[in-house]
Amino acid sequence: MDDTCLVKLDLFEGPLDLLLHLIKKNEVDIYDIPIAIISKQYLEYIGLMKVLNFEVAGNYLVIAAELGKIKSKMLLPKSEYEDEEEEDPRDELVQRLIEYQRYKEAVKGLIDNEILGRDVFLSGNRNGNEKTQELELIKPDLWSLIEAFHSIIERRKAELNADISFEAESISLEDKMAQLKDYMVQKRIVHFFDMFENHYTKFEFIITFLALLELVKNRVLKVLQNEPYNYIEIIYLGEDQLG
Amino acid sequence: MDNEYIKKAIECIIFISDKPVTVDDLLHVFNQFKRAELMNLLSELHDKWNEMSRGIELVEVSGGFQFRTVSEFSEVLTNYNKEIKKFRLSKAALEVAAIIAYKQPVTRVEIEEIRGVDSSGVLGYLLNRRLIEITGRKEVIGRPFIYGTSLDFLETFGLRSLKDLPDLKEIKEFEDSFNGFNMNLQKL
Amino acid sequence: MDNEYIKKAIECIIFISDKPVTVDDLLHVFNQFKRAELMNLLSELHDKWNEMSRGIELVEVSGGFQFRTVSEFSEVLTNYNKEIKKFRLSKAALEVAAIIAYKQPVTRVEIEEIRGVDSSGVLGYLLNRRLIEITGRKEVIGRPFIYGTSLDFLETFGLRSLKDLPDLKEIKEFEDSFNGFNMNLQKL
Repeated sequence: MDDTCLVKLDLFEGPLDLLLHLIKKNEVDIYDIPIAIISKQYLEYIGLMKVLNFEVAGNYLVIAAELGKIKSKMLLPKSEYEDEEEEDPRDELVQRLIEYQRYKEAVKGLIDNEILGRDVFLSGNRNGNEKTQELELIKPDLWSLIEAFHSIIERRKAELNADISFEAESISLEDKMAQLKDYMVQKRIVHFFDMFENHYTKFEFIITFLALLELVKNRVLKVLQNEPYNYIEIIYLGEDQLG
Repeated sequence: MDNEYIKKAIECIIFISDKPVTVDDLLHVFNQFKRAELMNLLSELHDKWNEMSRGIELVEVSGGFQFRTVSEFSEVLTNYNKEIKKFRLSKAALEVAAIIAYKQPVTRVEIEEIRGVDSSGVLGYLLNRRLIEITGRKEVIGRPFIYGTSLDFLETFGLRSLKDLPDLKEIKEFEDSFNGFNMNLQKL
Repeated sequence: MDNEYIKKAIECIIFISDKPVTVDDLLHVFNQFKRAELMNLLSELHDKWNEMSRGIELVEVSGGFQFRTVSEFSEVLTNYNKEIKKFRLSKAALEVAAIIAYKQPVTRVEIEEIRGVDSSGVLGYLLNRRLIEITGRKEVIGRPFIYGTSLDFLETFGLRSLKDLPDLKEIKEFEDSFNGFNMNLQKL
């Protein structure tokens, strides 16, 4: 395959688009597709996509399987009942390709029009200049409602996250150490993961972990793991030995 | 108020409006007129602007009237203002828009059957661009959304109504049309 | 390029600009012209529009040229804008309408908890527009009003019934088109 194939690979809109490209490239009749040739080339393209680490979407494989099925059907001997109209195994695929091509044609018709923003332009001061985005008035339709709902969710999500981290950051390492010590005076021994049970934010995780390290350094607590991969236990040793 | 005055007032309304102005829009402010009278005035105004043949023209689009620059100046304008809001739609978005335009009302699954690929991202994009709308639900299992084109679609593609869409081409015309498809896309 | 063509091109540039267009602006695109020549063309264009005497005029303002509506039509335009606004909604109004649609019956306090901002003004506005209704009182302390959507709401948003509202799962399906908007732009 030549270089132009490489460039074009990601330009295909899907398996049908790729098939239409192959039919065009080989200059074959869409009503009499040489399935063997086309499916061979089709599989080559898919192979190339894989080599280039393109994610080959499932729908490419569906059509590949379809091509294989058609190919094998066409190898079967013709039915003996000649009077009955024999159905060409390619028919269904051809119909799909033709239908798809019709819409690709329709695109061509659409973009031949005078397009706003490409060929023709609107007045720059249609809305006056004083209007800001916030005051923009929107034509109500279902999508505007979906958008509004989504924007509330997004805004609230951001606000709630901000609230949580603000509260969490108000606790200092010293306070956290005192808290943890009180906790351990009561519990004496805990599993490492239990210490983090109620901590939701990343900041709380980190501050708790730092407090633990400080208390271990000061020999208030001891970290114990009897065997590799076993539970890590935190043990209370007693009052601050250094202080 | 004589008709010339009203016509100029209509001009002003069309000029400041961010969407094509319809007869219905005008009826709200000129309620002393009958619909037919306003339509006549609009048609006279349209003729007048054609006859003046300026760089700006009065165009009938999306069921209403709008002032637009004449297309022969598009290059000058894009040169003048590089930041001008340019029309940009991908091949995928154009395909989905075309399918919806011709087959509406149509569901996502129906669109994907034609294209052979997942199209949900493109649908979201076109909804955001307001080129398509959710027009209801189909009464089948799962009650999926059905989609149709919007007034903005007509405005963007310079159509007065969906009737202006060219007929879908017959199959025998395919051979010529195969070529040149990619070329046209480059233009966008 | 003859002068008439250039004048029309200038018209287009002035038309699409959101600020008055100066001779200096024009010199950037029409660099084959001398400043004095462009000033002449602008002056001719100005005369031409004066002579045509339309509803839109070409005015010289703050060192440049701009199209404006003739001042005698300001009242018509104010009326028109008022009418048009009746058919549109602000972002805040859409948010409150969305919450009521999904959570009805719902009280003001509940709406404000969800939105995180005072919503009493917007509620009054939506009641006035008849998009929502007071459907009763909640049997808690203070017996606050509860709100629900009206028939006008369904009509305005193109719904046949509240069952046609997209559920959260369906909204989530469009997530990519909200968040990854810029990313998608590249891809599409």
